[in-house]
Amino acid sequence: MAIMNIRDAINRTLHDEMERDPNIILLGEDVAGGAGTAGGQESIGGIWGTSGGLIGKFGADRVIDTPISESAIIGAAAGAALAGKRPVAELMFADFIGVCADQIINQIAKFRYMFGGETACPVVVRLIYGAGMNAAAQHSQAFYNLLTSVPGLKVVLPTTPADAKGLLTEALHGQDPVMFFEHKALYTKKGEVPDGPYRIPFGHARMVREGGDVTIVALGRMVSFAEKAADALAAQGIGCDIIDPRTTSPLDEEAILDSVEQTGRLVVVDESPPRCSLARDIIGLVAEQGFTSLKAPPRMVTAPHTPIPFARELERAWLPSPAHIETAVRGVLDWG
Amino acid sequence: MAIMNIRDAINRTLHDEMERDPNIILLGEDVAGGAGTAGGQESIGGIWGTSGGLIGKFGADRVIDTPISESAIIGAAAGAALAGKRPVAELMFADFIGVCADQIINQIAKFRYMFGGETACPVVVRLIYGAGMNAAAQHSQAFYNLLTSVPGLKVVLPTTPADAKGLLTEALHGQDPVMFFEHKALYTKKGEVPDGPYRIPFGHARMVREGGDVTIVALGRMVSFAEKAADALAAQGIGCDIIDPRTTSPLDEEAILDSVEQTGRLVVVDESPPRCSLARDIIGLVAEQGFTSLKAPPRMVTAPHTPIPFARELERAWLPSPAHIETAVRGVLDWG
Amino acid sequence: MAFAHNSLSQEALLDAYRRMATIRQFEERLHEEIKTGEIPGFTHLYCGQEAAAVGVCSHLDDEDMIVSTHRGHGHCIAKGCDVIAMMKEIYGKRDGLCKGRGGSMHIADTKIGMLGANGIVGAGAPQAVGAAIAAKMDGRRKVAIAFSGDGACNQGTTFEAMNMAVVLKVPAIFVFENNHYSEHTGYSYAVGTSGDIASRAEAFGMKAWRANGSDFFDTYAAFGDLLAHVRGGHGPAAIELDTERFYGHFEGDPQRYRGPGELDRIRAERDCLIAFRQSSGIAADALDSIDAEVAALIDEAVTAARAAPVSEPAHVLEDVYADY
Amino acid sequence: MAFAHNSLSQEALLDAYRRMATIRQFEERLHEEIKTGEIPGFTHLYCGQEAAAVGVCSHLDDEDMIVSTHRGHGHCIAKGCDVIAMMKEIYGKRDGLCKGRGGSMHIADTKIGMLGANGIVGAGAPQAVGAAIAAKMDGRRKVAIAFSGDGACNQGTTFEAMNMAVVLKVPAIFVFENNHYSEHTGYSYAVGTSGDIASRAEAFGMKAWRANGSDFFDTYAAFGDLLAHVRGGHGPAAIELDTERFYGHFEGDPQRYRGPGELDRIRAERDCLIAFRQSSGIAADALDSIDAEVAALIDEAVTAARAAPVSEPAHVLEDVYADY
Ligand SMILES: Cc1ncc(C[n+]2csc(CCOP(=O)(O)OP(=O)(O)O)c2C)c(N)n1
Ligand SMILES: Cc1ncc(C[n+]2csc(CCOP(=O)(O)OP(=O)(O)O)c2C)c(N)n1
Ligand SMILES: [Mg+2]
Ligand SMILES: [Mg+2]
Repeated sequence: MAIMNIRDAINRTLHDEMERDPNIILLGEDVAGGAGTAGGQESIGGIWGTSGGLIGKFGADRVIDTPISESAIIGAAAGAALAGKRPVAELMFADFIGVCADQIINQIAKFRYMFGGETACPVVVRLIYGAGMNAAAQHSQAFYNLLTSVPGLKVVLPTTPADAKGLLTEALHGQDPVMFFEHKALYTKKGEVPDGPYRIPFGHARMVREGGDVTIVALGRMVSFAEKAADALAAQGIGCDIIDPRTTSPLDEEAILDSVEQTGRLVVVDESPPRCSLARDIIGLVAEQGFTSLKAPPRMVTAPHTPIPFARELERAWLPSPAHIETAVRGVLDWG
Repeated sequence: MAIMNIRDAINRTLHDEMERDPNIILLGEDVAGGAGTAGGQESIGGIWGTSGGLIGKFGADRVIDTPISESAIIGAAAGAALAGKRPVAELMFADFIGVCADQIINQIAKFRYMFGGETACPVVVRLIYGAGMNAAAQHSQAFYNLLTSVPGLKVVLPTTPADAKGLLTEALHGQDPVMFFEHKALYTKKGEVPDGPYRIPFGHARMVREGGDVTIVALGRMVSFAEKAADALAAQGIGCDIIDPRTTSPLDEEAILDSVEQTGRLVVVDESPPRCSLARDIIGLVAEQGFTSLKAPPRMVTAPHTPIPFARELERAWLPSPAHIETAVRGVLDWG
Repeated sequence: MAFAHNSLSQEALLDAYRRMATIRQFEERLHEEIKTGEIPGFTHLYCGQEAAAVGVCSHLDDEDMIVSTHRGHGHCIAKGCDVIAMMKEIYGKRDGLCKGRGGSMHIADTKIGMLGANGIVGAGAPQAVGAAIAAKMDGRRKVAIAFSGDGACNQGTTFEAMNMAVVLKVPAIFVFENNHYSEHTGYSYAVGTSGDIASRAEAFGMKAWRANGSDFFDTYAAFGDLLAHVRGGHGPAAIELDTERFYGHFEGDPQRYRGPGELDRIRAERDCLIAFRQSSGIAADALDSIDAEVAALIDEAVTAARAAPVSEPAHVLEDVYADY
Repeated sequence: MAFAHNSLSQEALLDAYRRMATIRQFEERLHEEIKTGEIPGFTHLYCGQEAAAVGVCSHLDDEDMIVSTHRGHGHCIAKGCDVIAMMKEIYGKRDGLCKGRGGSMHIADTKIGMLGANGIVGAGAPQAVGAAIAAKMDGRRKVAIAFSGDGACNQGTTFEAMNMAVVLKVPAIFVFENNHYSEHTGYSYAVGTSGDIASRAEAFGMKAWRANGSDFFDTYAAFGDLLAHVRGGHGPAAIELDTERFYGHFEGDPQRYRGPGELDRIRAERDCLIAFRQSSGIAADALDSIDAEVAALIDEAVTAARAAPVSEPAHVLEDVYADY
C-alpha cells in the first residue's frame, strides 16, 4: 500500500495500464501539452496533471494532443474503439459534454445494441466535474445524472485514491463504454492505494461507515461532506450508514435497500440541482422497492434549481454542505 | 371552437403569433423547404408539416431554412434572442440535441442568471420526439428528462390540440426559454381548439379524469395510453385520477400531491428508460412530500434501460403499453 | 476511361458491375416492397449513387474501414455486407445483420470494416478519424473512410474531423457524395463556399480530388490516385463525387423541389449502370447474366426476409452491455 | 500608418488610447491582485491584445453587437462596459455588472451590445450569426461580431457559424485573434490549414482581411475597410489579427511551452501601447496624463470592488427565470 492522492492514483493507473495494454491510447486537449510550441511537448500532463509523464513514455502516437474539437475527440475515440483500440478521452471539464453529447449518447452508448451485439466500443471518457472552485456556471457542473440516464453507458464516480485506481483499471479491462467522473476538488484527496493489479467490479457500493440509525447515500465529493455530518451526528449519539455507490450505472440497489431496511430512514446527497437528479432517482428507487422499510419520508440534499453562481458566498450557498446534511438527517429522524 | 389535429393547431398558432409579433422568427432545416432548388421554396412546411404556409406569408427573412448545423441553429436563435428577437428553432428530431446541447444547456438556459438578471433569452425550441414509428435508436428518444434537469429552461409537453395552442402561445409571450416537445405520433391527434387568443399558464397540470382510487401521472403520449388503461379499469370498477402535467418544468407538484392525498396510490408513466427519468423524479417528489398519503409503494411504468430497437415487435415491447399500466395500477391497488 | 480498361482485370470489372447492380436492384426492390407496408421505419435509398460506393470500395479490403450515413445500403453492399442478412435487417427480423435492432439506418459489420451506417448527419466523420488513428498505429497501410453528403459537409463534426485528421496526419479519407440535395434543400443554397466541397477540404491543407460519381471508371480512377497518396503516408485526403439520387430523400418524399423533367433527365443521362455498359467494353450478355443472378439474389433476400422469424419481446433486453 | 493619422480625429485617437490603456492597466492590476487570493475562479488576461479589441470596437456604436470569449475583459472595456462594475463582478460582488453570479468569464451588458463573454470555446460564433440575423431584420446597418481565438477556430460551432452566415448573407463578422496559443498548444500544431485562419473563412466564400493585431492603426484601418463592406450589405466577413498574449493562458499557468526569451521579446517588440506612442503623433505627455487618469480609475475600481458588499445566500435563487 502506498499513500497518494487521487490525481496520482489516476496518473499511475494510466501508466500501468498503458504499459500492460498497447491498445490503450489517450486523447484530449493538452493531455500532453506544448504541441507545436518552442517549449515542446512538456508533459505537464494536462491542465489537471493526471496525464503527466505519459507522452515521454508512450510517445505522441498514444498520447494525443488534439485541437479544441470535443465532438471530434469523442468521435475519434468511438471510431478507434470500433477499430480495436481502447481510447481514453479526456473532457477537460464535464460541462463540455454539451458540445460532444451526440458522440456519447447516440453513438458510443448505442453501437453494441444497434449493431446486433457483436460490436464493442470500450471507450473510457474521463470527465472532470464539480463545483467548489468558483469556476462558475459553465465549468462546475456534475452531469452524471444525464449520462446515468443513457442506456449503454456505465458511469463511475471514484471518491478515494484506491477506488480511482480500482475502478479505472476495471474500466480499462471491460468491453463497455465507461464515463469516468473525476471531481476537481477531490484530486488532492489522499489515501492508501493497493500495489499491483487492482480492480473493483462495477455495481458494488462502498460501505463508508455503518451506524444503523439512518442511511446516507452520497455521491462523489458529497461522500466526504456526509462523513463530516456523520461525525457531528455521532457526537450526538446518532449513527449513520454512509453508502458511496461508486458507480451510478450500474447502481448497487441492493446495498441501498439493505441499509434502508435496517435504518428505515434515507437521506441522499447530490451536488446537482434536484430535478431528474441521481438523488431523486435513488429516492424513487427506495420508494418503489423499499417502501415497507421506510419509517419516514426520504430526503434529498441537493443544490437548488439554479445554475452555479460565481461568487464565493454564492457558490458556497449553492452547494450542499455538511450542515445541510445534518439538518436533513435530524429531519428524517425527528419525523412523525 | 374548431376541431383540428395537433399539427394544425401548432401551425395555426405559429401563423397567428407571427402575425401578432413581428419579432417572431422561425429557423431550422427545411422549415420552409426547397431553398436553392428548381422547385423553389415550396412551403411544405418542414418534414412534419407544422410550418406550412409560413414562408409565403412572412418571407424568407422570418422563415429561415438553414444548413444542417444544429449548433448554429440553436446558437443563432440564442443570439437573435439576445438581440431582441423571438426565435422559434426547430430540432427535427429531439435526438439531435446531442449535437447542439451546449447552446441549450450552457448558453440559453444560463444567460439570465449568469448575466445578472436583466438579459432575456426567450428562445422557443421545438423538439419533435418520441417512439412508435420504428425510427430506431437515434430518431425516437424523449429527452425531456435531460432538459427538465437544467435550471433556466421551461419544458412543455402538449398532448392535445388545445394545449398545443395554449402552451405555444404562452411560450411566445414569456421571457424565458421554452423547450417545446412535440410527439411525432400525436400530430394527427384531433380535438377542439379555442378560437382567438388562448394562453395556458405553465405549471398547471390538466386533470384528465378523476377516479379517486389511484393517481396516474402520465407524460406526453403516455396520457392517451393511461386513458386506455383507465377505461379498462373503469369497467372493472376501478377509478383512476389521470394527471397530465403539461409542463415538466415548472411542474405542478400540488396537483400531483393533492391527488395522491386522496388516492394514496401512484403510478407514473413515462416513455423513457427509467434511470433519472421524470417518472423517478415524480415518484421521488411524492415520497418526499406526500409520504403520509401513500398507502402502497408507487410504481413507474417506463421503457426498459435499453436503447430503442427498430423492429416493430421490439419497439412495441420496449414501449410502455396500456396493459403495462393496467398491471401497475392493479399492483398498487392489490398491494399489502 | 482508357485507364479503367487497362488497369482493371475482366474479373474486377465484372465484380464492380455486380456490386453496382446489386445495390441498384436492392434499392429498386425496396422501393416496391416499402409500398406493401411490411418494412418498418424510414428508408433512404441509394439508387443513382452506386458508382460512388463501388468506385471507392472496389479498392479496399476487409482491413480498410468505412463509416457510412443514413443512406448506407450502398456502402454496406459495396463493402461486402451479406445482402440477405441486410434485407432481413431492413425488415426488422431476428436474424438480420443487426438482429433487427438497427434497421435501415444502423447497419454495421465491423468484422469486414463496415463500422456503421448512422442516423445522425455528420457523426461518422470523426469516427473515421479515430479509425484512421487505429490504422496508423497498426501500420499496415490501412485507411479509414468517411462517407458524407453535401448536407453533412455543413455539420460542425465534419469540419472538426477534417481539421483533426490533418493535425494528426492520419490516413482518413473524406468522400463527399454531392447529390445536390440535403433533404429538400439544394446544395447551392446550403453550402457556403468559394468553390466546391472539395475546396473546403483543401482549405484544411489536405489534397482533394473530384470525380464524376455517376461514373464508375472516373470515380475508380480518381480514388485510386487518392488512395495511393494516403497509403503512401501523406495524411488525409478528400474527394468530391458529383452524383444524383434517383428517389426522394426518404421513401414517401413527394419531391416537389425537383425541376420539371429532372428525374427523367438524371435517369437518362446519369445512370452509372448505363454508363458502365457503354464504356466497359464488356459484352452485354455477360452483364445481363449478372443482372439475372443479382435479381435472383434479391428475390431470395426478400423471400427470406419476409419468411424470417421476428424477435421475441425478451430480446429487447439483450446486448445493451457486455456485462452489467 | 498614414491612414490613421489622417482619418482619425485627435479626440478619437485619445479615446482609443484611453481604452487600450484601460484594458492594459485593468489586466496588469488583476495580475497583481489575483496573488492576494481575493479574486475567485479562473481568470484569463487580455494583456497584449488591446489593439485588437480597441481597433475593432472603436468603429462600433451601441447598436452594434459583439460576442466574446473566456478572455473577454478587453472586449468588454473596448465596447464600453463600466470598468468599476466589471471589477466588482470579477471580485464576485453583489453590485458587480452581473451581480457576482457570472464572474470573469461571463461578463455581459446587452444594453450596449456586449452580448456576453463565454466560458465555452466556440459558443459565441453562432450567437453572433443570430445577432446578425436580428441586425439584418432591423435594417439599420448594424453588425454583429464574434471574437474567436486561434483555438476556437477549430471548434465545429465556429465553422457552422461561418457557413450559416454566408448562406444567410447576414452582417456577421468573425474576428480571429491569433495569439498563437490555445492553452498550452501552439497554433501551428492545432490549426490544420493550407493558409492562415483567414483563408479558412475565405474558403466559405466570404471576404477576409489580415492585420497586425498588436498595432492599433493597422487593425483599425483593416477593420474599417471590412466594416464598410459588411455595412454595405455584402454579407459576412472575417479578419485575422496577429497578436500576442503577454501572460499565461490563465493566471497560474507556468508557461513552460514558451521559447527562451519569448515573453521578453513580445513585450519589447509587440506592445501595442508602445507602438501607439511611436506612431500616433500625439505628444507623450497627453498620453501620460491619460495613463495617470486610467491608473486612478483602476485604483478606484479595485478599492470599490474590495469594499463592495458580498451577496447574501438567498441571492443564489434569484433570476433563474423571469417567472416560474
Ligand atoms: C444531426 C442531424 N440533423 C438532421 C438530420 C435529418 N436529416 C437526415 S438526412 C438529412 C439530409 C442529409 O443530406 P446529405 O448529407 O446531403 O445526404 P443525402 O441525404 O443527400 O444522402 C437530414 C437533414 C439528421 N439525421 N441528423
Ligand atoms: C468547449 C471548450 N473546450 C475547451 C475549453 C477549455 N479552454 C478554455 S480556453 C481554451 C483555449 C482557447 O484558445 P483560443 O481560442 O486560442 O483563445 P485564447 O485563450 O488564446 O484567447 C481552452 C482549450 C473550453 N472552455 N470550452
Ligand atoms: Mg445530399
Ligand atoms: Mg489563442
